Amino acid sequence: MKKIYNNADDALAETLFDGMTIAVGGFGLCGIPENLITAIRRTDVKNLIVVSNNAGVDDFGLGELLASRQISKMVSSYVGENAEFMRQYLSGELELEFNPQGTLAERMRAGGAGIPGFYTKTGVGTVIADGKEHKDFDGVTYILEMGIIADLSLVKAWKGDERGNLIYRKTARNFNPVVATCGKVCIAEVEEIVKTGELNPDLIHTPSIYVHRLIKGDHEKRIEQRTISA
Amino acid sequence: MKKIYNNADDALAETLFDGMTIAVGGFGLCGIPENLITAIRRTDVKNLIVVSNNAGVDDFGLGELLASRQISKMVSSYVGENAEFMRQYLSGELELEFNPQGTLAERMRAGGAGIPGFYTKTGVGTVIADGKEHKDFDGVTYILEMGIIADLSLVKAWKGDERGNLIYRKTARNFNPVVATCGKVCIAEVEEIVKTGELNPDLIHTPSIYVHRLIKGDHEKRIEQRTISA
Amino acid sequence: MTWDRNQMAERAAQELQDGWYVNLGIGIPTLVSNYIPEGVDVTLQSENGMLGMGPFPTEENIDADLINAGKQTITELDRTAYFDSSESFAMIRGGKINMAILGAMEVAENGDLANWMIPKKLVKGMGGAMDLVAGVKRVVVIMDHANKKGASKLLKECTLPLTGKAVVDRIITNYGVFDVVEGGLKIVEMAEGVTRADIDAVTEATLI
Amino acid sequence: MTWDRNQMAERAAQELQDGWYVNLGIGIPTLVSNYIPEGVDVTLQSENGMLGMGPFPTEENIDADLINAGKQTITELDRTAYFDSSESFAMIRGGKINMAILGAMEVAENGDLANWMIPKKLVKGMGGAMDLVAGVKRVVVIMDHANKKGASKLLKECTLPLTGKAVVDRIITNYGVFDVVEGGLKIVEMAEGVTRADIDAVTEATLI
Repeated sequence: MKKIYNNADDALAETLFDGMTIAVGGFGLCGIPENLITAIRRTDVKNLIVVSNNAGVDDFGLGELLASRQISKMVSSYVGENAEFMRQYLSGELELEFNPQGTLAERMRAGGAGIPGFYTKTGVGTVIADGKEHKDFDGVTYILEMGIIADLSLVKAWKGDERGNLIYRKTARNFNPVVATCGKVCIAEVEEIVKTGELNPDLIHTPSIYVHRLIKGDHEKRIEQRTISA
Repeated sequence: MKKIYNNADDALAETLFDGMTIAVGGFGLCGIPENLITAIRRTDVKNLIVVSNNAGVDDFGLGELLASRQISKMVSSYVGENAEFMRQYLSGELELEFNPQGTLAERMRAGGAGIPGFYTKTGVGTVIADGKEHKDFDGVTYILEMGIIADLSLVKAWKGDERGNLIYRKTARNFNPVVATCGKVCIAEVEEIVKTGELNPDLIHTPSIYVHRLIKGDHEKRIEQRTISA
Repeated sequence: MTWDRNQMAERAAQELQDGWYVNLGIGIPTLVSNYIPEGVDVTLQSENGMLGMGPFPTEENIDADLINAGKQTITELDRTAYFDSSESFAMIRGGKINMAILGAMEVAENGDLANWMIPKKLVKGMGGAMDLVAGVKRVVVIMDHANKKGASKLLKECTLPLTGKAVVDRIITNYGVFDVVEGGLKIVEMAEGVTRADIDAVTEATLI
Repeated sequence: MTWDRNQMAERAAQELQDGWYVNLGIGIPTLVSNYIPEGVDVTLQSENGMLGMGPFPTEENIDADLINAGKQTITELDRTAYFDSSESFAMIRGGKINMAILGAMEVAENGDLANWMIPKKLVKGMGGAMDLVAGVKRVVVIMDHANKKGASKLLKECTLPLTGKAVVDRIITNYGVFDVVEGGLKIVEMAEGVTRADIDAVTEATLI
């Protein structure tokens, strides 16, 4: 039961199909599975529904798959700082389902945790609530949001062991742990693969049960807003 | 804003009132806030509703508060191995709301996370589902379970820093992290208080925002089933 | 000759597949870990918050912070990861566990399972059993075919409060192996020396 | 004289209380951290998964794995804890954050807030703003009182798609400080040199 694959192309083999839903970790360009995204760019899979908080920038991260027109729908909370994303959306070429960031994270956690729906106050009284079931608890109105289960989930971690246990580093953790849980298949790319037993078992962020395939990637780790103290 | 208190009695000061709901961490006798439980035993607070997976054993852990008759209702998944607990329940002296273990954990997480209700398959077709809203998602029936918010939550961690960041050790983690989130006030007892900055920020289990008061406890850590390999 | 506890556990261990994540219940199911076939790598989940459960400890290695769901002291392995109860049941409810092997008081021919209480007599609580049977992909029950009075525990309908409705896939008893199929229980295998007549004599459920 | 960006941020910093956990939005709210009063200990939350946000790094300390919700490089502190996005919004939605300070395009006199899109023109997305205004105990908005054309951003009713309904507690503009109360906006404080007439001239919302 080897989980380790040689490279991103091998790891993606037989997981892709047109029209599938892919959940992708990362926040902006921080903690994104760059190698796996680029490998999808090299395939001819199309009409992808991509669940990801952002869509990278024009020429990096998921922006690559927007440029190649392989994505037909995004489920995201934020499109700022990505001109092509906004252009495709405003022109109607790309479908976009806005989700509040916390709702998006919780929907993925719920999908992974066998919870088909949950109630939240977030978005009540806004367009986000349109068409959704409303329900009062203790006199306060909440809306029903659905769990998300993806056909495939792609995450980036700092270190993984040979079994697939993962740890993340600093804010590169972000959506990755919930993304890992919501995919029927989860592929992780890591900066370093360590021997099983090297990660402290008290401090593993994503237990191996969630991770089906694992690669060591090369990470450019591009920075979106290089901000320096005065 | 000092969070550190001298002892369990001080930490509990002005948090207790009759009829209140207290969520308590631990699984069996593993990872229970022994010092805080014993300190409640020394007060005359009564008619407590206690949310905890188990109720300790007859003379240790929450069993102490059953013996002193300070608890009027338990919300638990398991009463086995506690003769007084079962006796009080079967005789009708104690109200008992059975929750499946995973539902109990998720209800506390939901309460802490601002989610008033969620759907689960667990318990459908059993007495647990009686009187609960049923709803179908994709042709499968689920029941609505409610988030739990406690007046007070009591947890046991391994180490805490002066700010209240906590880490747990091995399976003594169990319910403690979700218990910490669902209390309006959370008091933690730890084996060791370390200087802020000594815990690795990537590896903190319970961030300080959840912890209002903190004590260093003395822990007997009694073992319920001492099982040795042949 | 019917199977004894260890033979039932050994038979159940043949259900395991390489790479699987498995939850073993309290009692006979715990014994299954003694019989995991060579070449089959299985990771055991303990619902109190652990993946990669190891064997019982030696006296020197006992750790009060390290127990299984039956509250027995255990050990960890190289692969072990710890997590909290909500994460533990997230993976159970979310269908990430390949198989659960559980004990039972009663199983009905439609897969209904009862294993958590006898009204007015014995109340243990469902613990994690309701979550396991609702969430885990494949549910296997190990239990004695009949109770101490000789009455069948494989029933047309359960008489005790249910743990789950139509959740059991396979039952391993001291008499053999039975699958829950359309119309009743299918005899998959009989213990050495057990005859169909022996099974008929101790079974209330419809046998196919 | 109306307040400039830094004066608005300085005024907003006076809202902070010792021991609070606070989320600062992108833009002017980020500047608030420069003016935290002495003796007031505040822990900043960044909704991408961090409590205890430090200042911007020096060139040598830049770390691509360490950014804030505005995607700017930042640093950590002694007290810092990292967590995933679901945990981050669990604490936001669960009411654990004492205060959020956000920017806005429009605020209505009943506390409605719009700050995430202008239909057909500008779409940024709500990011975490809808979760913050729904979950955080106290919501303070910092924004210019009027837009570049001089039109009031404090309105009787918002014209843009809402971020949240009746969620704003206090508004700090270049003209002063305003509370959302029964019947309209209450003037709490006016910037030095600003008169009531000045405020009336740039405000559409009912002032009390």
